[in-house]
Amino acid sequence: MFARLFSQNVLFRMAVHAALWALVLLLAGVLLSIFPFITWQEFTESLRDPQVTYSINFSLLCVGVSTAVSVLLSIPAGYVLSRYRIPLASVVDTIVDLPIVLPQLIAGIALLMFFQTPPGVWIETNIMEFAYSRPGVVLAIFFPTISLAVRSMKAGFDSVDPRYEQVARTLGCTEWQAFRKVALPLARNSLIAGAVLNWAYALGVFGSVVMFSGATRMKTDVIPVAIFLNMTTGRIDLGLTLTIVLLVIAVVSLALFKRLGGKATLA
Amino acid sequence: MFARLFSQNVLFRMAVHAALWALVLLLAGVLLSIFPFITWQEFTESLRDPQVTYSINFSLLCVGVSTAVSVLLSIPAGYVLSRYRIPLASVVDTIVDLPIVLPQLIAGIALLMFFQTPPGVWIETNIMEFAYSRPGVVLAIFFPTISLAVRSMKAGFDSVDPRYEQVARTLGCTEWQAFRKVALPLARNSLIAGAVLNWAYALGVFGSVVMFSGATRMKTDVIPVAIFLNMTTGRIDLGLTLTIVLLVIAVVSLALFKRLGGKATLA
Amino acid sequence: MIEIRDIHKRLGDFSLRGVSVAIQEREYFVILGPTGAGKTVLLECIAGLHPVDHGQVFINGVDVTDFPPERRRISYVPQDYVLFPHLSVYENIAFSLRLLRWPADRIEARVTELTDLLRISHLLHRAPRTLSGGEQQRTALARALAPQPTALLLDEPLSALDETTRIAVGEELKTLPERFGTTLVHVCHDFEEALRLATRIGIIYQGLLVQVGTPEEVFTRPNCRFVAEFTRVRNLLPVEQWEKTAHGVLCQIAGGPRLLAAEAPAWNGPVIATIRPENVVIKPGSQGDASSFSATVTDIEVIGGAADVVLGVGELRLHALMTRQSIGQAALQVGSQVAASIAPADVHLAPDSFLPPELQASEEQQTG
Amino acid sequence: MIEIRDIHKRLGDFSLRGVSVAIQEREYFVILGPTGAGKTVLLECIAGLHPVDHGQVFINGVDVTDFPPERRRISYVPQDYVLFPHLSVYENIAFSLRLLRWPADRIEARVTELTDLLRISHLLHRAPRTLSGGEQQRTALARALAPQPTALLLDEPLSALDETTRIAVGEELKTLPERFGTTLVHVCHDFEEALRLATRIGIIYQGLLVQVGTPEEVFTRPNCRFVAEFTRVRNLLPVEQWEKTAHGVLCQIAGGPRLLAAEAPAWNGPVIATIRPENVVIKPGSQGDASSFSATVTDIEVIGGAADVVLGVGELRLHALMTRQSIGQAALQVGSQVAASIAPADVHLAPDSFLPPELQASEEQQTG
Repeated sequence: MFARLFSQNVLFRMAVHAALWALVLLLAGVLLSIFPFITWQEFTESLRDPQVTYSINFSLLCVGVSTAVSVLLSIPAGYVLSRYRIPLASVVDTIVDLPIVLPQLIAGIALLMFFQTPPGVWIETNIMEFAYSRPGVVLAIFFPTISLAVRSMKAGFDSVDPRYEQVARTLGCTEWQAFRKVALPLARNSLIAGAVLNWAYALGVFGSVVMFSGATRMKTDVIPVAIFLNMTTGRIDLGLTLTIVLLVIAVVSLALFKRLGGKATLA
Repeated sequence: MFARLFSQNVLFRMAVHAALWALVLLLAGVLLSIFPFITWQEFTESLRDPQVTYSINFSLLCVGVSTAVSVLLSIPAGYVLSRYRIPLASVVDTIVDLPIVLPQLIAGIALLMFFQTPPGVWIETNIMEFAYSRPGVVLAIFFPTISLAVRSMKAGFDSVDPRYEQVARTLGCTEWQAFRKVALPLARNSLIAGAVLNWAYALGVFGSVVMFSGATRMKTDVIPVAIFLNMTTGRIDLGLTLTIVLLVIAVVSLALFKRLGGKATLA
Repeated sequence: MIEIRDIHKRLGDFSLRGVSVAIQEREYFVILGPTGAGKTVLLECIAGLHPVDHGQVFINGVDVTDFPPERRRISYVPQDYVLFPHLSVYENIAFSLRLLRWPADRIEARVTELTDLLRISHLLHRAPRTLSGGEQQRTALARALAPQPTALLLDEPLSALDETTRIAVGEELKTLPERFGTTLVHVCHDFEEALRLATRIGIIYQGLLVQVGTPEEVFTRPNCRFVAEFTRVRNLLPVEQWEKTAHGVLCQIAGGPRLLAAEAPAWNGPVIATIRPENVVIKPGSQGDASSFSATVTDIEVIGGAADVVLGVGELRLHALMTRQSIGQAALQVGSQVAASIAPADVHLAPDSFLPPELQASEEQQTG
Repeated sequence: MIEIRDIHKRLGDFSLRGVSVAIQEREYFVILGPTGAGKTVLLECIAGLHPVDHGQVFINGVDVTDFPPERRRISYVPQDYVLFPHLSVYENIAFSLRLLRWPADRIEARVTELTDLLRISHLLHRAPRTLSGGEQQRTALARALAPQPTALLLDEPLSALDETTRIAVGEELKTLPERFGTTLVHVCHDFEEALRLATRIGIIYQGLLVQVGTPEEVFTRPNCRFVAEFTRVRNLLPVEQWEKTAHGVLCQIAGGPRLLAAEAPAWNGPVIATIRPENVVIKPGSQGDASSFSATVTDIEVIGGAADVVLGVGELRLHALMTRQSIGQAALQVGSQVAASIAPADVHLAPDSFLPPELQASEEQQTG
């Protein structure tokens, strides 16, 4: 009887752990199966291919700009969501989070349509062309990634007890001073983690770029677009090289995010 | 002097709120610009188009199967992550979360490559064909969406104080009974929310399906693939109709997720 | 001086319902009440951390109701101190002075002065998380005192400390108003702590300020049943009728003896006599003088060095507190006949209502 | 009977370091100690919620060290009760009986019996979140008692209740061992609560079980400085030397008088005399009998009904606890000359070490 009860607990633990480990092995196994199909020599040679270097450089540029704008916007937006009561909070919350759930494709289509509305047309004629042009890639990357940035910045500020700022207020800080001298330094690591995550996530944006900027070689081909073009035109070595670059960046960034104590809560 | 200090606080609040509201208006404005480009009549007519109905039905089927498998796997996996100490926890955590950050394209390529390794080939010849075939679509959807499911199920169990289960144990429950009679009913709403979110997110998977299953009309065209095919071949009304369907589903599901008190924490 | 007038504030489950009180300069004022009474909300309203729903706050005669906290010159020390973890002890204390743009040498002089007085000058370069509870407390006090605030608000300052440190820190707090020329407002839920430290006590319950007075007043002359129970007056005896006589106020206790009280009640309704157990004097034997009445010991419960002796007087049960020693000397045991007496000054007549009659009305309005 | 032998367990910041104790059937055993001493960890090890790092747990003679909690027949009531929010009061109480597959009528009978005894039968269909603190407590007790456990483990059962309910629930807890034939293990940090309820007390500090004994023993005969301070013995007087005489043990207090103690210390090293302030007897005037010594009142601090009278005897400071009344009768004031005496039975000789010498060794090993 003791043995039966004992083994019931062991069986349960084995069953639930099996589910997790099956998942981990499946994910790891599938992702690792990329590596046998390219040699180190092919990999290093491909990295010197002008199309590959163009897409890497262009990606870093677009993603850099998009991440910078995202961070500048998401720090104050995340702070508001973490600290203040806002009207229509649940509607705002849903709109801000929408791009996480929304297919990137739809973000691209929505951008495309926006630049055919009167305000969009005005912008394209008077300021800058976006659709199917290089500056548009930044927009196409920004749009689906901003939510994750806001969520991780909000989580960063959530991790700082607001009473630090309250005490700072009684010691003479205005709201801005309390933000700059207390909230910001205390949330620093989480905010850096959020920026890193946003950057890595932005590097992988595909659907909205394809839709809004098109997949034109040596023009709008950020890394994922270049992967798509190379894989579908049979340049498997170039495609796999870029795939591995993205995979490594994703793993390292995610690990860094976790190491910095970053958090992003969709709730 | 009073006025100056007072207005400093007001200015700060205005500045940070402006960032949030700019973001909200930008997102809402861009997403809403889809609607002027299709009339109600075009919309209802397009919904009767056989390509559209095929892609909706096929999507519901594939996403249904994928979500069911995800839920069955992610509930025990989320429970383990929430309740037990596991070896290599940080590695496991990073692997499980990887598909959230990883471009979907890469998930598709990894699947493609996997079915060219010996175990993959064995499965394709002896069990079922996956690459470029309908069953593969389920895999292509499952792979990038499982992380969010695990995260939301883990968050669901995290919201249940483990002491409920501890008390249940002292009252005679085995671990399985404590899970079934206490943890599961207490986490119920969060778990349903997680399933809803997973379902909505799965409906939008594009990159990995395109890569792993190809974009073949009336075969592997789940809704996002059908949108892509229609938009690029000039069937704008069909494309926008499906876009609106996905957009509405995403909004409703996200709102439901929040209403049910769901949570998904990447940390 | 801090004066608050008719403050109303709802905040989550807690609310204040018309609190008015004036706290004098250099006073050690303790706000005392059970958990959930709204004590912390009151502090935070004084500090300006929440806008009030209704009412006014005056500091030194200036209406600061609409002032943000940084304009009020009132320092707040939360229960767990909330030292800035990213700053050293020195920088924590200098925080407000840097905001005031004091020159570096003046800041250093002030920090040195404060840390010497509070005996933490050896900790200046430590990180707050490495300090003990008592050291954190003193650092938080130094930080709060640095800008020479009008008042210091302390939220349960002793409750996070262990038993031994608590008494020492309490003694130190007591000296702050005099040493630093500051007013202290201290929130706590422990009656004995309040007695030990306060110059005046305000008792708060469910958002209402029930009684304000010196420790002596609150302790010996509760103004309602709630205060009497909260301050552990164990004998609340219903008075059937009372009349003024030459010797004092003669009260007929329902089902019990007649007692003489020193003062007549200030109110017209039903009255109870509140008598602290330590003021019930017991002599063995049934023979007493005119002012005593005879009683039977029905129970003796020894708790530590003291004992709760329960007397039966007719249908009445009366609690007397005695030291173990004096029980032994008097050879008391259950069933002993004794003569009990209570000095008129120790018999206080309070309204027979849970809250003071004037608050009871607003209470019923609220819930009814 | 619950017996634990040399339990070691590290859990986060808390640890147990070789705890052994035997708790008898139907005992009301209180585990007393300051916050962070490891009290809850000890309870959870008895309940089987954590595997121990080393040592054994026996229940009624059976070694249950490797048993999962569901096999131990020990019920656990956490500090905040942890009632199942998705079940009614009835279903909470019936929870364990359904697991045992009792027939519905037997379950109903048992629930009725328990809820009648605990006076909550009117609450059966309520949801736990709608109950008051005291009602939740009683529901948690009924749920824990339902399967007739060998023992009930209560973690700080009174600390979430307000002052008034606390005393009533305490009185009720005290009767549980007899009424339900169960052993009670109650964890708390409040010395007076332990005194009031326990048949035996185990004092725990930093994971070490420092002293075990009846309330009387722990109260009057602390085995080290820590226990003496924790139980608020205020006079810990270093003994220079002592010798047995015909009348008892004659002790020379360092810088103070000679005192007579009833019992010789059981240990050979340096010794302190521990004297509770309520046992210091003061008579006005400098003339005393042979057993008294003369002293000067140096301070009187009135706290509520009692006062701490500080006596100066040479360089020594001695605290005496008196009621206000007796201070008045004796007309004591600062500077008064008095004769103080302490009965030999009230002078206890304890080792002059922070923890008992046998534990101090392991303590130093640990930290050294």
